[in-house]
Amino acid sequence: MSSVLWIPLLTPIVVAALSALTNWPPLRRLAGVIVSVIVLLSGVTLVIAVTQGQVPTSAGGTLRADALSAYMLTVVGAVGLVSNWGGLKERGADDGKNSGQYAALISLFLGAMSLAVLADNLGAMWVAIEATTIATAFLVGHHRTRRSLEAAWKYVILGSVGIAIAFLGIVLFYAASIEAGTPTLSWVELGNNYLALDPTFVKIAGALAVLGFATKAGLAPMHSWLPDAHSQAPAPVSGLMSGVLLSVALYAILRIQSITDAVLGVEFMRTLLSIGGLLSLAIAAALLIRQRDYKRMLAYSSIEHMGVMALGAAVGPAALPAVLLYMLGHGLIKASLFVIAGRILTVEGTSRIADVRSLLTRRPGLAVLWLIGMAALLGFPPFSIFFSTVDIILAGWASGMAVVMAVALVLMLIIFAGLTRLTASMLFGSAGNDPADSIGSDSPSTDSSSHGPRLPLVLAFVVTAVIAFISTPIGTLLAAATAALAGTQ
Amino acid sequence: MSEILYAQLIAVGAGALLLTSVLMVWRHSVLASIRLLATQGVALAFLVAVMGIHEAEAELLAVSILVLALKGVALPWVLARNSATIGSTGDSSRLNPTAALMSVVLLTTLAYVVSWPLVGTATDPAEHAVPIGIAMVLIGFLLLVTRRRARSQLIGFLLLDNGIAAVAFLISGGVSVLLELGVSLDLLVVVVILHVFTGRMRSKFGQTDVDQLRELHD
Amino acid sequence: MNWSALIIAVIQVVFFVLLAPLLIGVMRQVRAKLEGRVGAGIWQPWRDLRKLLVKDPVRAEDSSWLQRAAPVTLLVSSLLLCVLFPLVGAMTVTLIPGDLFVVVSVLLIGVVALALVGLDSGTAFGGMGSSRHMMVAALVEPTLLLAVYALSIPTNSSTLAIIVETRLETPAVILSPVSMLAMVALIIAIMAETGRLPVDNPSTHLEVTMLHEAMLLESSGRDLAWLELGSSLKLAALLGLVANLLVPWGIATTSSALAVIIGLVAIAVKVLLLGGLLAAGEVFLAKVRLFRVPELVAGSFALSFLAVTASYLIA
Amino acid sequence: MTAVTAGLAAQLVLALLSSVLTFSVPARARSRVSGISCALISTAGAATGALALAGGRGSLTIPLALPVDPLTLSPDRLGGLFMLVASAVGILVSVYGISYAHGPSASRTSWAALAFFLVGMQLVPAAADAMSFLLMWEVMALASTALLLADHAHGRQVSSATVWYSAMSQLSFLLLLGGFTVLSAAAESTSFSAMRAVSSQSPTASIVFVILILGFGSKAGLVPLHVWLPRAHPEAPSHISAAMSAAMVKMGVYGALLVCIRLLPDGPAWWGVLLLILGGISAMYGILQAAVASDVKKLLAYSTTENVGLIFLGLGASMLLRSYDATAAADVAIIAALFLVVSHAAFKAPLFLGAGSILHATGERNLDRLGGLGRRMPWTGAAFGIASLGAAALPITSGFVAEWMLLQGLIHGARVDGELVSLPVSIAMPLAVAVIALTAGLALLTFVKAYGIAFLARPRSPAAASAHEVPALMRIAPLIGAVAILALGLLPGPVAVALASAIGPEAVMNVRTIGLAGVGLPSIGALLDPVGLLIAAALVAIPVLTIIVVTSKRHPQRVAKLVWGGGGERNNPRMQYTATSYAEPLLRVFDDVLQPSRDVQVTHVDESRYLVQRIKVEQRVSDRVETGLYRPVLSFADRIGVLARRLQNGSIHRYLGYSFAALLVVLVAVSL
Repeated sequence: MSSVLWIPLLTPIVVAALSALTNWPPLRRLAGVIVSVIVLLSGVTLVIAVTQGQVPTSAGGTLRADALSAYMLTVVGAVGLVSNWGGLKERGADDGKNSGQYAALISLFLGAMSLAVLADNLGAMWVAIEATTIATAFLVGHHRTRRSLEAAWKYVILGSVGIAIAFLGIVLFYAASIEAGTPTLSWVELGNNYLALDPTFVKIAGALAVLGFATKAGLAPMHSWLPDAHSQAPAPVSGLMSGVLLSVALYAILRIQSITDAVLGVEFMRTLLSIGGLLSLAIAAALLIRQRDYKRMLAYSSIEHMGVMALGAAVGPAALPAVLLYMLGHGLIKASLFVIAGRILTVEGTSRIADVRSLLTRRPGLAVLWLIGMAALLGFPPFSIFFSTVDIILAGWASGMAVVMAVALVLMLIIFAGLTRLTASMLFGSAGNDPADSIGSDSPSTDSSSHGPRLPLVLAFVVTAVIAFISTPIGTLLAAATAALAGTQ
Repeated sequence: MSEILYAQLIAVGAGALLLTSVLMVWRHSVLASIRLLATQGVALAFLVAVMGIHEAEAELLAVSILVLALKGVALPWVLARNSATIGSTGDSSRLNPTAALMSVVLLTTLAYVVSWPLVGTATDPAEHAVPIGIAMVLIGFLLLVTRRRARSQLIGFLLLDNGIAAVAFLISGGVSVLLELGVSLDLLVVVVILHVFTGRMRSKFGQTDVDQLRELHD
Repeated sequence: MNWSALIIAVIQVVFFVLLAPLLIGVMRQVRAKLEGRVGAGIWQPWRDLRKLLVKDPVRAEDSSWLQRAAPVTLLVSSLLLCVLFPLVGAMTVTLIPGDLFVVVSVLLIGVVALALVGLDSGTAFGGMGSSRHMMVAALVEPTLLLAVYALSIPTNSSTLAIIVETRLETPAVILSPVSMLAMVALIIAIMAETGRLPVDNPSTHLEVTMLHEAMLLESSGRDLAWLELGSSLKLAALLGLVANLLVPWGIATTSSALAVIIGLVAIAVKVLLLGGLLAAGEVFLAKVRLFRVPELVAGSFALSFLAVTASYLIA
Repeated sequence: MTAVTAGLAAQLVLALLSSVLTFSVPARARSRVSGISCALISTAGAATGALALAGGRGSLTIPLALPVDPLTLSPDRLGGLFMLVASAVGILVSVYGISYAHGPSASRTSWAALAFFLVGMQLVPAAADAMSFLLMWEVMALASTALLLADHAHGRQVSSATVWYSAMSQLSFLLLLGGFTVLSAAAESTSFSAMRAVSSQSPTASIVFVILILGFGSKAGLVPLHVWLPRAHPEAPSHISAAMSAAMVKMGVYGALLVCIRLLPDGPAWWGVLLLILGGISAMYGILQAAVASDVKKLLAYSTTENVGLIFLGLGASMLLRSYDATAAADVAIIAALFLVVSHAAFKAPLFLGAGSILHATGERNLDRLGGLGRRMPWTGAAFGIASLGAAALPITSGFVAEWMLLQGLIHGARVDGELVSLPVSIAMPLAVAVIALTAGLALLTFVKAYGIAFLARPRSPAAASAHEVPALMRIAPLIGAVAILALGLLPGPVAVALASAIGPEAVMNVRTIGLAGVGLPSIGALLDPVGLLIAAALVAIPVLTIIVVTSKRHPQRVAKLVWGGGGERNNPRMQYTATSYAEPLLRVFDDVLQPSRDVQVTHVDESRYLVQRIKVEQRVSDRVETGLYRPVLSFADRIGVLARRLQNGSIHRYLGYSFAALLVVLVAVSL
């Protein structure tokens, strides 16, 4: 079973190599999909293994798949599948010389994320997450326009600086473990109480590490790279980054938290994460009120959702199942929305909200999908984000974070209003009464094609809609994952 | 070697690190900064070597050679390569030199304050040098925030990274070699990527003033 | 089922149908005399009714069935008032006691019917009258209900017959400041409801100032007859109620023939006297401007509100 | 597996089935199929509700993937009542929709949304724990939003109406979430039964109460949270407006009842006072706005605010009285409030459906351009007329009974067997009575206006002149409603008893059936038998009618083009009084409250400025709560939004600065 651990790590490398070297178009087109499918499958196998009570490990314990890792791997695979499959037609346009590069990088990207969630070693996890930065750097700059270049530059600088800080934190963790007598970077070891770590070390280490990973998780005030990168990257890449990369970084934070909680108690990390979460919500709220670009709108909504998840993490074990479910729900929905946004961009030729009017009458095929996605994103049932949010709020209040949650509710209202207003101005109204399309405004041509595969999006929506009602095995899996984080596994 | 000498050497190396960092803030010429960076790399390698000899660890010596190769030679070379061709050597800071140096002082003191609880009670002279590493991190960050040219931002980033490496070595005798390798590789790749972007930027924008990157905003 | 109450009710209805036009006649005559005119004599309203009943009603082609239905409704509502009020006798038909809230709403049915007639005529004047009429009715209602409330407090019941009986038994209640306030408020409200001065001038010929009359402009023949009769019945019944609340003596509490006859005489005298007084008073009043009416209503509302609270605090 | 459980399950299954059907059948058959299946959903709901109201028990639990209590649906009697009300409205709406829905409102999405809207509304009162309550609440909100924006392509206002509506319903949702969160934190469980353990006297309870009442108030359309009603109701397709106004708004009322008599019973007196004030203000403000509105659907929307206000007033009075142990009056008041709920559902549905028929026949919502529809659309006219009587609370309709009970409760509240219960009550009760009276009076005017202007007199526009009666189903649905109004109004006894049973066993003591089906309030010695009243009216009417019959033999009615017509020519229909002019005096009287904005433009002839060529008068009545309360907030938020852009001005140095600052702050913080 432990051999399964290697599949999601090696396949990407192989696929990447093949698509970089051999010039075989089908492979280049489908590379992302293939890798995602394999990651997903291995994730599912690991989940099955975990639910049977075993914890596959390999490479001397450096690779380890407990419930949480298995779940995260599945999330990576699922979101990867949605964004790559959904994005197939979107980048049919620029199948040029650098399509091989694209395929290779996206495979490596997925591989790096798989490593990040499978490694039981802060160092390896750090390397993997840094590797995602490297892999996505060129993907963000894929279009080679001024804007994409600018976005890529900001992304790389901010990202690697942040991640460097995280590394400083990890070094301090290592130092602490040396002080305690057993040099190790395995979070399982570090998280165990019998290792008497020096609290002062752990305090600074944890703070720095969280600060660093918060950069990748897009938590304010380290979020600045996010809107630019997400709005400039090709749709599938934006989907992947917004959908899972943020969650993977949050996963890293959760691992760190499990250590600090064991040493310092919950209060320290709770304060840190609450501040980060609320700041993110506030930033998102402030910048969504008068947002002008729908891809940036999605980016800020990602910041908001990461903020809510951070609050959930701050609450602790009581809210962790909700947070994990949130990761999946948000990942799938956000990936689909970015894919749809990409399609709108290709057919409308602009990402300015003001220039996209009455989509629902002109392009029902796209607009309806967009509406469903937004409904899910705004937290309407039956989509799982609704349940996650409600549970986080409930648990948070119960664990004495009343003020934080109250503030969060207010900010959520503002964000909701802002998003609704923007969506309405994009979708509604008759095609006739806007100056944008003067010609043929009397008989607007309605095309109900969705400009790309509809199935992955529908699947994503369906999964998000039903998952919350599946108490077994999902419920048990989430519980097991939480337990794994609490160090009881 | 004797404890005193060891302490002396550590102090020298650490001092060199801090000095180079401060000079980097002072000087505005890109090429000068690159040279300083190379010096710093050498100093770092020297520090590691000293520790290796003191603890008689072959591993650390190997690492020191690696550091020398990477931070002392490879990266500066990559940076320095076509700097001559550009000829753009000067860089205007957003902060006037005096203010910059004052903030350097403040940051260094902060570094000491922060690392006191960690190493204040330690006996190992190496650990006493940890604050310098943290100071380097902060100074590197300062460079990043204030410098306008793409390349000098890169230098700031490298300074920051040297700081982290310094802390790593001083406090824990270096993280495991494998990891060190991975980290260095990552670093190299990042620098290369940024370098490529700098090239593209020049082709697109004509110059590499980061202030020009203002198209994406709300 | 107490038959005596039913009989009394029937008597009341019949008697007031006879009395109402007479009351109008008397009031007009009093007024004429005081203004130094000869007057048409007190039977004139009766003659008018007879004349109207034998005329062909004419309706405009684009008016609706309401032209015929509404007058009947108004009349029926007024007749119901005569059934529910304790006028001649203070017994209650078991299932439909003269509950004051019911009475008020029955009154309002008439109001609405009239307003609809006004609208249905499809003329500017009709609509104008209707609109003003409804506004006054709307503004008066609080006063009306609060006055009712005030009256209901001493007996802890809103059934008219009981209220009147209590006043009959304990006259102190009548003279109590509370009841005085309530009565004044009630009278003002009734003046407004029945379109008397100073709210409306029943004898005006200037359409622009009309409330009540403006709504009748388009009606003719028996429809007009019903409307006139209904309105006068309403006035008579309300005056009768006020009279019995102020001086309940003479009202029949048993169903013996003698008591009933006394009751008839008493109520006739009271109503006619009150009507005379009212007419006399109207000579000295001028119609206030429509937008001064709210002040009047507000005043009466204040009185009735004070009446209620006072009755709690004094009691 | 009791019948109730089966009913609950049936509704969910039917909803899914009907949406599947909607997406599978061809467009021709869609409206028929979907309409019928929606009607079936509501029928199942009605049956379940009736069972639950009769005391039937049963629960449906759905486990979740998260570690929270499983979703539990288990309606009690009160829930059953509201389920019944919502479902009854749902049936009418679905039937009406079969013929009414057209174009966008007959799209697959709309019909599927209707199915979920109905099931959401019907299951909100069934929820037995916070999570499932919120779930159903949001299903309801989402579906109704989807329905509201059905006609976005043509209605100019639809987009903004949608935004307002969804924002306000989200506000309501978040308030509820907050309130239930606090409560469940105190009770350490999300199930309602556990929440009852929380003491109503604790400060927590008061916080929860205020939050929840605001949340439910904004769904119920209480002032100042009513702003979405006058926007959403006019823009939604009429049958949806009917469902929203007659059923969905009631869910807000249900929530308030849930809080006041189930979760936190016997709260402090000021809760009652708060509800009393909220209700009173809403009632008066709502009816004033309704009285001066000339868009018929806007008028109806504001009248909804008025009625909800009255309901809350009754509820508040009941709580106040209960807190002073005037239990008999308290029970009467709350039963009256429930009667208002039922009666409002009964008359508001046909009113909105009637408005829909008018819209269908003339394409007009503006009363000023209607008229004379009574003869062109007799059935619709009859239904609308009866419903208007109900709304104006005139006898023999349900509205009258409700207000009568409420008044009886109030006037007998201040004193219990001769003893004055308390000073506040003795001041509150008269005020409440006055408010109700004024409201009733204005309602009278409003609905005389609505019916009279639309259905009587002469057509004020060609559209109205060429109106035609609507298809059968659209005639039937409102008529059923009208029949219901009369039935409730004539046979209030059994209804009142049923309502009392929904409140609780002790409430049943205070109401009983009298005579044929009249309602009696033994504890305060008052009774009302509408049938008796009707008989009496019939008796006194007989002689009149005979006279008519006799005389009309010899003097038949003559029809003339011109009767008198204010003298002279039969004047132009446009010289008739319009809705605007009808309300004008009122507008002047309440000038200070409504503050209409008038502007008069006089253009003189060139020769002399004493001769006027044209006068243009424009008058607008805007919702002052909106302009005074919401506009400033919105513009402030807008300014923030503009300022916030500077945070992301694109300068990488600034972005690095953020990170640097964060790093420094954290370092300082941990080293302190």
